[in-house]
Amino acid sequence: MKLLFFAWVRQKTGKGEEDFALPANVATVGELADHLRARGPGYADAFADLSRLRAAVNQEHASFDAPVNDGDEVAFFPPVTGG
Amino acid sequence: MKLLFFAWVRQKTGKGEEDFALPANVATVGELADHLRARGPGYADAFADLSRLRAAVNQEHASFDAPVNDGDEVAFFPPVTGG
Amino acid sequence: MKTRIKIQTEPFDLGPELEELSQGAGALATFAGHVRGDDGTDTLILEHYPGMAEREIARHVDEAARRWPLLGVTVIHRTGELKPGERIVLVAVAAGHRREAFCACEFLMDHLKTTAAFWKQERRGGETRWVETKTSDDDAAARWK
Amino acid sequence: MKTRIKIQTEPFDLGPELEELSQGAGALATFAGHVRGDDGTDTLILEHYPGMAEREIARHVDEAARRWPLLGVTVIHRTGELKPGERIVLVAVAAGHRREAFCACEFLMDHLKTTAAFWKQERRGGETRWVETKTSDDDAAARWK
Repeated sequence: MKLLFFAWVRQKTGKGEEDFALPANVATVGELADHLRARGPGYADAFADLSRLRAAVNQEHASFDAPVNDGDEVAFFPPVTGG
Repeated sequence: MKLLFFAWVRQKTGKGEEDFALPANVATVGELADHLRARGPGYADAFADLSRLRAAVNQEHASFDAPVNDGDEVAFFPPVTGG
Repeated sequence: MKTRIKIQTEPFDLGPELEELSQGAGALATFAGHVRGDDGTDTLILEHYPGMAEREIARHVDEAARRWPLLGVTVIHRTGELKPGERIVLVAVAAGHRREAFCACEFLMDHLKTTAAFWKQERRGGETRWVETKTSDDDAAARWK
Repeated sequence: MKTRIKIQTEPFDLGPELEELSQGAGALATFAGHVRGDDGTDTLILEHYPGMAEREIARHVDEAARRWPLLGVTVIHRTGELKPGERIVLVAVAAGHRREAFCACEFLMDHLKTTAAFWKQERRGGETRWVETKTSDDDAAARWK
């Protein structure tokens, strides 16, 4: 799958985009966030408080309950501030 | 005083503007309209139905009860259709 | 506040008017009205009360500026003979934020339609008739009361 | 309906965009947003999610066209580094009548603020911070529900 990080999530994780093999025990956006949090200090910081994060699956806003599959494009970012 | 007519009021009276000596017995916009109606067929037609007319005194929308004085600029016209 | 009110027979372009007004403003809301040809109208003829039309518009601009914090307003209204597709009116409002710019722009358009001293004639296949007031325009203006 | 959605780093002028969109439309309502400098911001840095940002905007344009009869919509959003006074966003809506043009324009701006995948940083005297979501923007979008 493809992981994307934007705004301060990108800054904290230190990367904007990566190819990622979905672990077998990760079935939802929330489980993916939990998994990423354990990857190291930058990720721990970025994913510390999920209430401050939003996610998209295949470029559609998605809740943390939404399912993820290998092959999906999953993005994490703060609430948007466009316009 | 100065009289001004716009839109179909101008067409029916046959003039857009005239200098006019206010008769002594005319004190309001409505009385002025009544007076003008008696001036001839074009005026009779233009002022036949006051509910279809609007007026302004000195370039401000005015009701038919509004007072008129010599020296005023009084205009008669149909409801506006700008924009 | 920068106020610019023009009644003119000449056509005008949006670019120069809007670029200047938007200088220094966070938000610019604009409305441009054009002659519609879908009802078979081939010419629209606009007449106004010189002096009073400008005063009425200026009064509505003042009222809008009392209701919302505005930075600038431009109103341009054409008169004379206009063909389908030609621009009749522009109302542009510069403000700090979008909500007040939108509100003031709609407020001004609604009042322009119902109280500014303009009258329209439509020419269609050689026949000319005066356009009558629309109840929907009165209703639109009444919602600001 | 003519739909035109562009996300770009280059500045853009209002004139050419609006003149083209207004062709054949009775009503054109537009909103342009500019970087404000009154809070001491010296640079605004915009980032977006390429692909998703365009899709979100397109979805809102479709929803607006379902709600109101529209003739055309143009949305241009800049990204990258912008200075005070520079234009960030343009939403322009062409329709037959003013009410639907205004409604759709406000609807699109409100949703652009709350759901399109853009993020802003403000740089002020050497310090850079991420702009947080405004409750007032969420409230503005919620009124269309």
